[in-house]
Amino acid sequence: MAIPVTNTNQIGLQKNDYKGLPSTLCQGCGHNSISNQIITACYELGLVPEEILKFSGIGCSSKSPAYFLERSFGFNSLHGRMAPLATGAVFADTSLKALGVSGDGDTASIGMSGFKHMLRRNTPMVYIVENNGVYGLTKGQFSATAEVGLSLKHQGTNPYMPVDICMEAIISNATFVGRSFAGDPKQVKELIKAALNHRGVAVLDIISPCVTFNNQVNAFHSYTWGKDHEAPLHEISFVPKLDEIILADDFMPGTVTEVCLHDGSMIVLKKLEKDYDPTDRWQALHMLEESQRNNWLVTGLIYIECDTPTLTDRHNLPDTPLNRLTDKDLRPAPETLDQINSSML
Amino acid sequence: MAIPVTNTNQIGLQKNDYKGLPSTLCQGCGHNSISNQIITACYELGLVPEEILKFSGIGCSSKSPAYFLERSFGFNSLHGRMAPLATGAVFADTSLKALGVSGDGDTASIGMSGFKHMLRRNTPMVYIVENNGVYGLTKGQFSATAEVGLSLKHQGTNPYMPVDICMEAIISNATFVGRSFAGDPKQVKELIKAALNHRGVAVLDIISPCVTFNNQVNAFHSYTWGKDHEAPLHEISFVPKLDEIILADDFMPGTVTEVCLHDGSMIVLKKLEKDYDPTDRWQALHMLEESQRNNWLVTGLIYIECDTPTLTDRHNLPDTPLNRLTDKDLRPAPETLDQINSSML
Amino acid sequence: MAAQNKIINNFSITIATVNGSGSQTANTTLLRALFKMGIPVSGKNLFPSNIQGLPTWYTIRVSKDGFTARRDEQEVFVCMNPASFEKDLAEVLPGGAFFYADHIKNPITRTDISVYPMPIRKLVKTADVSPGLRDYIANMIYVGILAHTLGIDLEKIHSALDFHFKGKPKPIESNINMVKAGAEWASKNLSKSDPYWVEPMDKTKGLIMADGNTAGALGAIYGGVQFAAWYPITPASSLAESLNEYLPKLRKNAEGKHTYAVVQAEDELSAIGMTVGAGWSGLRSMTSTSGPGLSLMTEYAGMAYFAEVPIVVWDVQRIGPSTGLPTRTSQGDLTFTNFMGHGDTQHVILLPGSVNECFEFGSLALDLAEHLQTPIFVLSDLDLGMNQWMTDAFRYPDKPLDRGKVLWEEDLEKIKGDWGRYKDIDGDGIPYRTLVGNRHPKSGYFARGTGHDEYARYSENPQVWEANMNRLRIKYKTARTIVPKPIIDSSEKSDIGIITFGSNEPAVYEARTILKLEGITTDYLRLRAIPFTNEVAEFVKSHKRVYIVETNHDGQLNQLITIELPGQAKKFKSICLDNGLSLSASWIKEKIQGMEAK
Amino acid sequence: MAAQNKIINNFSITIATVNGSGSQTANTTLLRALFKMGIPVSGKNLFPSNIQGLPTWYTIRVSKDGFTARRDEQEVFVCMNPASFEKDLAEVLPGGAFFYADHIKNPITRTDISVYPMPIRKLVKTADVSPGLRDYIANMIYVGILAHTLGIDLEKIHSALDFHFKGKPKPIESNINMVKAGAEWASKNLSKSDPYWVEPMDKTKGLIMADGNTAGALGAIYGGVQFAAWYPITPASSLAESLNEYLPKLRKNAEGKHTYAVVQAEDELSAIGMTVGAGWSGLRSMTSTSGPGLSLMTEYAGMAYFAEVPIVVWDVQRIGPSTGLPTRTSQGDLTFTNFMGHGDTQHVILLPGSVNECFEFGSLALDLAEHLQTPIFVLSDLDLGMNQWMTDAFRYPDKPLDRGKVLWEEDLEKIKGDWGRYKDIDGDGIPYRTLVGNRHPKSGYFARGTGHDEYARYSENPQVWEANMNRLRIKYKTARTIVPKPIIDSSEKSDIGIITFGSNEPAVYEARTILKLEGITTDYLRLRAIPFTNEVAEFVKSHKRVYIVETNHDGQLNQLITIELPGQAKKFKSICLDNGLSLSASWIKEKIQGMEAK
Ligand SMILES: Cc1ncc(C[n+]2csc(CCOP(=O)(O)OP(=O)(O)O)c2C)c(N)n1
Ligand SMILES: Cc1ncc(C[n+]2csc(CCOP(=O)(O)OP(=O)(O)O)c2C)c(N)n1
Ligand code: SF4
Ligand code: SF4
Ligand SMILES: [Mg+2]
Ligand SMILES: [Mg+2]
Repeated sequence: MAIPVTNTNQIGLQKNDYKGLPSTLCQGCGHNSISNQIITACYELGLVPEEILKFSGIGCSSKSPAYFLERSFGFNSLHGRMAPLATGAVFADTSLKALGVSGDGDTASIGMSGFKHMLRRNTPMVYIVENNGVYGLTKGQFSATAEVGLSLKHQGTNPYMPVDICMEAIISNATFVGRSFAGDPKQVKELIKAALNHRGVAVLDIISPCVTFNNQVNAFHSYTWGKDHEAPLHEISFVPKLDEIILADDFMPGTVTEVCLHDGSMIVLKKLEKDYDPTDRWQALHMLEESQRNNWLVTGLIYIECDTPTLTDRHNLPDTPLNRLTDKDLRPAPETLDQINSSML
Repeated sequence: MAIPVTNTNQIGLQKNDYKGLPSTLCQGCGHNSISNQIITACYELGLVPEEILKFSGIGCSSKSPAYFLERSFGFNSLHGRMAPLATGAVFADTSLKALGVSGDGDTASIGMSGFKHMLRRNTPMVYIVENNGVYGLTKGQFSATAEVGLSLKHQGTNPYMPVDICMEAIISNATFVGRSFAGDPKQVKELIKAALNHRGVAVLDIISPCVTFNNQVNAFHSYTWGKDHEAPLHEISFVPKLDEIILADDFMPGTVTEVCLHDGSMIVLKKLEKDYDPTDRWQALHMLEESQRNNWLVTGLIYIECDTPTLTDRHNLPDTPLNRLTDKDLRPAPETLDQINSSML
Repeated sequence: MAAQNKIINNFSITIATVNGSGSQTANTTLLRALFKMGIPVSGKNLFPSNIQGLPTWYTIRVSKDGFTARRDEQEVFVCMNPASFEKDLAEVLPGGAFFYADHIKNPITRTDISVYPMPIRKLVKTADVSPGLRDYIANMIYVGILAHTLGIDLEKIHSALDFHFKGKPKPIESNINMVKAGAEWASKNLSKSDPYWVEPMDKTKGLIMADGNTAGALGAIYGGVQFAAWYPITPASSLAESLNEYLPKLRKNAEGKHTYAVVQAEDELSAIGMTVGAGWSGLRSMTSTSGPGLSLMTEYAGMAYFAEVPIVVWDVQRIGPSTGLPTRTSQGDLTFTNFMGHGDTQHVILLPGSVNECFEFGSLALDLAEHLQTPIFVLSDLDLGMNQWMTDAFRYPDKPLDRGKVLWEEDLEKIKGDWGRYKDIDGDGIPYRTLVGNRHPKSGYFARGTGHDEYARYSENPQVWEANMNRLRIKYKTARTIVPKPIIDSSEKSDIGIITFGSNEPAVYEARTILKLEGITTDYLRLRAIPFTNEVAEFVKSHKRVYIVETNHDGQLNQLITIELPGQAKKFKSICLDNGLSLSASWIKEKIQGMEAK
Repeated sequence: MAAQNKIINNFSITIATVNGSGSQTANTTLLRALFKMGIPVSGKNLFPSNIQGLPTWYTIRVSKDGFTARRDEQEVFVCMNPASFEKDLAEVLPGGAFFYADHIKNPITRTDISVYPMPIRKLVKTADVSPGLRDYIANMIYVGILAHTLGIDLEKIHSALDFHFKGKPKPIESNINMVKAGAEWASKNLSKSDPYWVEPMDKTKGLIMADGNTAGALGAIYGGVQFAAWYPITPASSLAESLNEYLPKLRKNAEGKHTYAVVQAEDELSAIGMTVGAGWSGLRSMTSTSGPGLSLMTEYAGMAYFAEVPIVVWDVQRIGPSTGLPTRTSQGDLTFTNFMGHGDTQHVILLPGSVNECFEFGSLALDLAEHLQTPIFVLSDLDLGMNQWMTDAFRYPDKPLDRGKVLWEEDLEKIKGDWGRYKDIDGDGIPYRTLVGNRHPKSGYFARGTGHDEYARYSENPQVWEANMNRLRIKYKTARTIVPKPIIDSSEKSDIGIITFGSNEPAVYEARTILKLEGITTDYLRLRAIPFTNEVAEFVKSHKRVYIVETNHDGQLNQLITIELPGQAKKFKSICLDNGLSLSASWIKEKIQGMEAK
């Protein structure tokens, strides 16, 4: 009998050790593809699963941490409140890496304030936004990143300019800002790896189409025909199983590519030039402005800055993880209380 | 006996008709000076006080609507929640003008999310931030607009880059963005007038020094000496009465001026050039970036855009104010309910 | 099968599918066809909190006696989902019928039931639909097979589909074709060995089928709602979405202008904030949410209470604490809502017990809010809000809108501008208010959540604070006299009273019927509002033992009644269950029987 | 004045100033000097919710009998504020003394009191201070004048100033000079006609003077707090600010590293979010706030409850609803906190009744949070938190930190990784938890606010939901057995029991003393925690009438006790007042006397 060849990484773990439970997201959902890249990135980096903390808010995207890194500690928190929860948790043991997955609704609608303030603090964590422009889990309402003019059945037309997660991150002084597309697994993986190695907050805005709800009324795709045969009720009860959109391999730095989504709508991705300098904050902002005007979604590492101390750096913590300190470390000596008492006479 | 000459404006009201209750803010507080300019602006514009709605959150700044326009309706809401409250209220009667006064803590700390989302909607209102970099009413903690490196007694040194209200406003697609300094009453007044005439949201970020709490440890001013003689307790119980800082009249467009605050610290104001074009959103952003790098606070009308429909425009409301509609307008005819019932058999 | 063994119009059908597979259309078509046959039905959807791929069950209760509560037993089962097959098979009552898609290859381990494999895939292939839609259309096949096997009128199925697709011929046709294919296959291939049949009745006349969220929205629309702000959340979203659906149809004026505005907020903090702003400015104003959103609304709810701003907050309850189970029902927000907000608050709560009452309270809540100048909470739940129920047709309101005490220019003119925003002129604790846009120079005032005197002026004076709070308590007393009175049935003149509320109504009604059959008569009170009206105390006083039946863990109504009637507290016996399912009559019956036996 | 008419060590001094004028230093110096003379004192600051320019009053009660509650009467008054002069003058008890700054030119309308104009401005001018500081230093003059007139030891004033300025010679000198100038002027110019005097005693030995917020912070520090997140709010800010003040001094390790972190959050949503994150990850974690912030914490509090995350939430109560009066005290958040969060929650609440207990509970709350794996709420109030009180010296904790049930690598090794996060191994409802950084491959789990089974896996199963909730109720029962028991004095063996909590303690204590003098003996229970321990039921059962005394409008403790002990509900008589002031003994006494007479 042939002995099966099992691949292991530099720390002797198999890819399976990085997997999670089976996904309960829709087939074809961009979020699943991102989960896979998280698994691969951690495997390839040879990270110890127990040394990663997973965080999320509430939403389809926020469910996904259940579908990778089963062995890691994780916290599926409240809608829009992943940022503060993670901020509190990273103090416990600074040898761990924190990885958060949130949605566009979770981050840019209800979670806007916590997100922005976490960035200001440079909380050491990777913060992935699985950005689909809708609230997937509550069945397809517009989120704050929905493109202006997007028309969805039952939702009408979105009149508002979208929140640009990357621009928000940069003006909030985030120290690592990247954007990618769920259908570009190689780039997604590389950015996740880079982010996991960044010291400070790393924001990844990953466009991750919702195959089920972000689909336009007037598209001609047979999927829409299906919808037509469905009742215009609040409950959308039929979700066709579609394949994930994967870009061709030849999406090269500096080029532009058009992607047709499941509903027939188009997005235009532009990969940053090879010689783009991501260390210049102002250039990064200009580049984002420019691509907004051109209606491009620029992908790649948009901005990085390595010298800002992280939130936990600023707190001058001991080498022993805070959560392993004992009574001796934590309770001041009796004499000190005597002094305090006598200072209050 | 001489008949006293009373000045009236174009609608026959006296300046007194625009006043509020006596201020209970500290003497010398920048907020008082802004209140005065609101009074003057409304008087000079000949607005009917009953046709202005006042809003605020919670803070010293948010108290100030009590100190102007006594005859106007007003709502002193919750900390950080002025934006949604005003958003709901502007639907009642679109012939009214809404004027909100908030603080930097109220807007940029706890109120960040509501502020940003109100801007996206282009809620028709003037939104003034009385920006002092601290929480005045709770006695001087850093707010999110505190400059990086600012050291305050009992508070330590602020490690974070400040939130730039104007930049936040611009990237959230606000349609009118201005900045001024409480000590430049002429500019403040003119900007308020312009803002009151803008159709859409008008953000005014007005630097308004807190004479009591935003004062640095190492300054040599006698005021600080006073503090030195006070107990280093949580309760700062002595607040010297200081005069408001008023700029000299020769602060001309295009020039830079240094202002010495009560505590001896300096801020550098730069008035926008006469030929600066505030209709170019990207230029506005560039200019803000540039002045951040130079450590200037640019003052003037930074950005304006007049074509975006306001929130209420988008709702296709009747001419009669919504809050004056009667049963006849508001209750559909009986037949319609019969139809609905028979559609549910 | 011999006629005398037939069980007619008295069983449950459960259909197990995968969510996202489009079975909703099939199931509601079945439900509506039965309803159109004049047979009392109810339908309950037990669905997971995701979008696609997990097991989901839809149960239709067919009840000649008109019982609509959940039952624990299922006689007829349709299994389309391999993942739940084993469990589903185990759940069928002995003697029941088990239909399943024959591509599921699990072993059939039971012999005490009738088992019918259905060649779903084969039949689908014969249909002329694009491959992507096959899964979806597959569901119509079991509709056809069930129709044939149980005796459901194909004509009624046709008209149910017509209803569902709003008369659009194309989808109606392709769907009915599949139904027919299923029926035909069954007539040729399936030999019935179970006893379950349906037969036409005339028990649904005058009734409609609707869900509570749609009804609540319609009620608000006929109640003149002018402003709504909301944030999506299960199971409340469809309430706001129904506003979005119906308002443009019903509330355009002659010039085509909208007499309302609906805003999707960025979160619930802002949703209620906008609602308060609109309510203050004189709009009939509402928001709708569920537990997590309600928690976020706490601070503004307290402010609306204290600044006396009329707003309506619909809470379509799901099970908690915390995120809990977003797709499961509960009545667990009662005590929280009652005390919602720091400091001393006492909120007014409406408790609709039927879809029709959701309609009625949709309008009434707006009246009460403006009348009392306070937030009105309407506590519905997932079961009531999202499931389809038979209910009385909606009744056009017979009273004009109650706009409360509002002073406009001419009113102020008359009283020479001499008014105080928080002055109790009428002794009912309810002050007068002016609205923005009032041009009278004495109309304006500065609203606030801080302490204020009768003229809305800031005051830290202890007596002023106390006087204001005392007035708010007078107002609460006034509320007692005008909120909906309970529905009472004391006809049994029993020693035993049962108190319940909301969507428990059908289960308790049925439980009383069974209890009576077993010799235990009971009287009944269904609470419809808090604060408690006099009738509650009277009911309690006139009974020796009072069972308080509710769908939450801690017996929250029991707690509130105990506070209300401490002198009667010994009588109360709490019966509560909270597991995400609605109560069943048999469970309630067992409980009461058990406690009576002691 | 004849010695026999002297009233010694038994009166109140109220000082009326303008806030922002720096009188705080003067007033606490007076308070501390009296304390140092061995005389029991208490000081209460009645201040407005602004920073400068409004009236503020500071009342020092001097009580040879050790009573420290607020009194309604003031014998000695110092008025420095023209704005409040008229009202102040009216408030002095007949026979009392009224000192005022002589630049106030209001008429003196009373002849039944001693009136002493003070030449404040004149005396200030003689002092060698910069003009900007004159207003500030002016306050020291009334200290000097009072000292002379009442007989306060100048030496003690000197050492009080030394305390206040932490030994810094310059400010001590300039301040004591003004005191002396005042005293000197008085000795030369003021002829005393009032009967009020102080004399040294030895009744403050072993006591210290502190405020509850500082005590709470110190308690937490000695209780090993590792993480705190907060957002500024009156009257809670000084608790977090005390952490910021003391932690760097007390909690640096040998290498100068911090064994803690304090983060000022952007709002209370985030403050509690961070606290939950830290608590989950194994840090002893707390936040502190007041009403409006507490309301905003609702959603996360519910999640911490349900995901069983240990956190401590200090709520330093101010009067509400809504923004209310930020600088006035109340106990109005009790019912809200008890039920805080949608769905069925039952929170554990600690109720410190003295500054010393704030210290004790500062540490105990962290122990209980980790022991019970649940949020612990500590309800203090403005009166307790911000005023200076005499209190027992802080006692060094005699027990090690209780870190609760935590499994580290070696523990998991022993049980071969076989554990479930929500499994009740010990029958006390408290499961075991692992902490982040644990490298055992079976250590990790996915925490959530959604329904979960014993292994923290998502589950929508009804039985799983119920079992989990039932376990949480067992845990609550466990809490009953370990929270602080009430303080009971049943020595009077009276039919009458009084139950109270928190900062009402001194007023109730004094009321009982006066009641007894008038022939009404009472027993006493001071509640220190919710859930109620057995002792509460026993106390209630063994009394015929039980008065429940509290500082809120609706009698919130009365409501909760009624729910707890429905069988005893008829005994409860609610006594409550809520106007921003703390209770006075005479008011309580009147109430009880009145109700007993009926
Ligand atoms: C406080 C609160 N409000 C609302 C919800 C309901 N809710 C659950 S997920 C969700 C939206 C999620 O959208 P997004 O973050 O974009 O994630 P997606 O599902 O699109 O991946 C909402 C509104 C909630 N859980 N909590
Ligand atoms: C929910 C809530 N949290 C905290 C507070 C306490 N609070 C009152 S004002 C204020 C800060 C105000 O700062 P800012 O908006 O900058 O106004 P300023 O006083 O500086 O003018 C805070 C934190 C509150 N009222 N409500
Ligand atoms: S609904 Fe959209 S976002 Fe959610 S799982 Fe399905 S495809 Fe993904
Ligand atoms: S504390 Fe500061 S912000 Fe507040 S009134 Fe005084 S000077 Fe103004
Ligand atoms: Mg999304
Ligand atoms: Mg400020």
